Amino acid sequence: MAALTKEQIARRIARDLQDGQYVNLGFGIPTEISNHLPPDREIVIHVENGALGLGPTPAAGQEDPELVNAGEQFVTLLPGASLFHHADSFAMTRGHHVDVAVLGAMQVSERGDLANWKIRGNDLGGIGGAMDIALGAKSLYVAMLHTTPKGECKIVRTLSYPVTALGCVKRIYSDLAVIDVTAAGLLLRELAPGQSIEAVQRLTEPELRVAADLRVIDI
Amino acid sequence: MAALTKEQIARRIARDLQDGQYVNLGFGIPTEISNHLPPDREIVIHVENGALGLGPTPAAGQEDPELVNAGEQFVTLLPGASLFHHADSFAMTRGHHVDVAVLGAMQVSERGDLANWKIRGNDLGGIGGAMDIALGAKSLYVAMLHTTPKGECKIVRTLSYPVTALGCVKRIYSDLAVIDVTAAGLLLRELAPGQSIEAVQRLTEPELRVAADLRVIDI
Amino acid sequence: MINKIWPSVDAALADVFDGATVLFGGFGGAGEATELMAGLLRQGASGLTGVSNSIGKGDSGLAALIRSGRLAKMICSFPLIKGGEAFQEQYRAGRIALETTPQGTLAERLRAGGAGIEAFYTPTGVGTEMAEGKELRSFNGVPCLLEQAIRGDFALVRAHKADRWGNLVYRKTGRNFNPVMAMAARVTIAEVDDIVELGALDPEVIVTPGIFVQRVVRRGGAH
Amino acid sequence: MINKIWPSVDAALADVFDGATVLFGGFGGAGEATELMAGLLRQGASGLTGVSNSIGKGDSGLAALIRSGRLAKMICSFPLIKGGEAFQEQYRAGRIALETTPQGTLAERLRAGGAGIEAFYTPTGVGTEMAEGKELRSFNGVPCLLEQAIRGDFALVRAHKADRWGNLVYRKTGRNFNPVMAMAARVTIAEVDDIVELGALDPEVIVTPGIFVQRVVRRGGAH
Repeated sequence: MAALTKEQIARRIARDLQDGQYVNLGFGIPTEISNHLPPDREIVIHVENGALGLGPTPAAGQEDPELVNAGEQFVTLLPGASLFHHADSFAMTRGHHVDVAVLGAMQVSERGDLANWKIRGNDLGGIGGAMDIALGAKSLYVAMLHTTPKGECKIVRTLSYPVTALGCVKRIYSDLAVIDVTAAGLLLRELAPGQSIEAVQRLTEPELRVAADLRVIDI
Repeated sequence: MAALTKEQIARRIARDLQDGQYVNLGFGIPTEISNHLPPDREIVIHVENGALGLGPTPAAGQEDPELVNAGEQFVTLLPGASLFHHADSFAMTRGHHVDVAVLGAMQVSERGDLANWKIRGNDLGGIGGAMDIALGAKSLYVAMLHTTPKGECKIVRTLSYPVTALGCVKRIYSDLAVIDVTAAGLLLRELAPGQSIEAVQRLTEPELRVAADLRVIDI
Repeated sequence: MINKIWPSVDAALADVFDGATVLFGGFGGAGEATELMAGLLRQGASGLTGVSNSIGKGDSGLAALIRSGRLAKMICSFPLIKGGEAFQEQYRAGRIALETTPQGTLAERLRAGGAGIEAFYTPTGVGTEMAEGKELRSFNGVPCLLEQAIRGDFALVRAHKADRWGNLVYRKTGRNFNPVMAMAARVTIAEVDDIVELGALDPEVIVTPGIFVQRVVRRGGAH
Repeated sequence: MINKIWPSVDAALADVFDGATVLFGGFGGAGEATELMAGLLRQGASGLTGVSNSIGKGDSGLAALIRSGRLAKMICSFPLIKGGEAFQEQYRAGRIALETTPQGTLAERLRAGGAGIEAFYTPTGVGTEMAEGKELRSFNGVPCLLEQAIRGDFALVRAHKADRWGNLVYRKTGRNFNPVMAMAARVTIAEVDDIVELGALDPEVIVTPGIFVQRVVRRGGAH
């Protein structure tokens, strides 16, 4: 009944990225995706701090302090990469040029509302580029553990955490399932190996519809 | 009683441009200014179609069809020049980064309103960048003949031609005089050789005040 | 593998549809996608809205498209230029609509369209004909007009070099409106002097990143 | 002759006044004007409004300025970061005001300030805390917030190379906010790795034209 590891979530998402897509990856599990991109596809990674075409993590000793991603990790550039300033970079996200963004989440609602920037009741929170990216990506995917460490539902009817953006999430990839956000509500498309519809529904506040072709996630 | 030639107007204006200023030159007499810049000063010429640091007109045979000014004339670049796109170029003008713009005029009012883009009653007119430049330059100078070919006043109480921008003109250089637009009205500062205060006033609709240090233009 | 290089102008333009909004780069003869404009004339789409700094000169390029009655509307800053008779004839005959917009506002409206900014307040045009029908509002004592974003279905841009990811660099004042038009269109088609290997363009000097470019054709190639 | 090269950090910062708005470039340690920030600490101006992506880390740079009580207000997108205790202490003690703004909106507000655009409508932040007190208005069915331009009295930017006209090029993701901050400030001071001869920078690759830069200091030079 093991849930997916974070790495397995990242691998699962990577498989859905298509040749030629421009993709922005948020902190946490999303960052991990870049290590699992299908080798037969060219996927162009965008970082909001000003680059397109990120390559693999640099070898030890090859790090350049002036070449980092949005999580301040050292990165490299692929042939074909380009560099630009912040206003141009956010023109790419806000202007709907980025095909897919994958972000972490504290909560996702059944309408696809996203909360991922601030703890409830906290006076401070780092919004960064999340609002711009969530709203601007043509498709927004969420990568997250299905529940909080305390077992609380993160997929909810209505957000109780501060909103990042409304109606923006298209698909949720968790350690238990792959769920689409549709106009008719949440649609369970895939289950982690050993998981049941009932088990996932118990950990999901809104009611799940089940896809006719429900599958087990191939890991 | 000879008025200044257009070239003499251009020379007179060139003398007022200071070392280190960023200057945009409109069509007509203003364009001519670039041929009379004081050799001991570095004046950086901006063209709204995307360059800073224009040099002299290219020698015959050295023209580059992809290096033109806003009047579609061939130009050259000086060491230190830079190239940029239209949105950045107009950020320079609208954002008050250009120190001086010199434009031609059909009419200037005593409040410094400018008309220079469209004939009265005409259905079509080419506005181009004139509105952005007139409003954005830190100092806007007008270079023009004092009257129309028919002898009508071009310096008027109130514009009868379509407005380019309101309250923007700081100084008028004509073939007869140099006149400042001040909060207290028009101030006659210099006369062309052989011109009298009375002669210039007759060809100027609003009342002129006369500077205490009224001088003859040194040509 | 990403390959945005298209084999011919005609293939790259095949899906331009009647009624499309088309952005035309170029200023004063520099940076004009002349082969794409000639291709659009062959292609035949009509009822187009054109966005360009001017309305074209003589009897080629944009002027030829206008003379052929293919444009229903122009948005531009110079509707009246020497050599612009093609437009003037159509306009005076009531066959083409016109929206004149100051040049800096035109560039900014295109950039806004590309950047997902829906509208903005600019001081340019206050107190002029350009203010007619537009909201006037002051910020920090500066009276401004509300101007809205422009987006295109297609942009026909001219650049100097491209790679197969669609990264572009320009030449001199040929840059002009091309980068903001590339941002503002759903399908940007770039006509370039040279196509270089991926990686041959220094990431630091790319002016238009490939994310803004969907198709590239080489000048002097097949129709 | 134009010569924007200043002999020392301290000379270049001498006129920063109490209550000034200062724009600080940099993102994630890349492209930060560390020597200028250290100079500003020596210089002593207080009551500053700082504009930056984050609030600085540890005990140098912006964090040191904040810890020393020199900033009255921060406008930023990341007020809560690991290592950001200096800001958090001042904030919780009520000694510094905070305006949190989404990162893309921050960049756009700075660009608007530099471009003479007084305000703009963006979809970012609709339905969130960021919308509080802001005008909500729809364009073409897209709900947007009205956001206003940010301008600085000074910008402290970091670049790779400069010439005596103030033209700048950057290195990799060290570019980040620096070009838009250079546009948005009345006095932009650039801290650079190298100063090159006029003409050594290709006009095609200059990212920040010198018109946006008033002073240049070389890293590793005199205080």
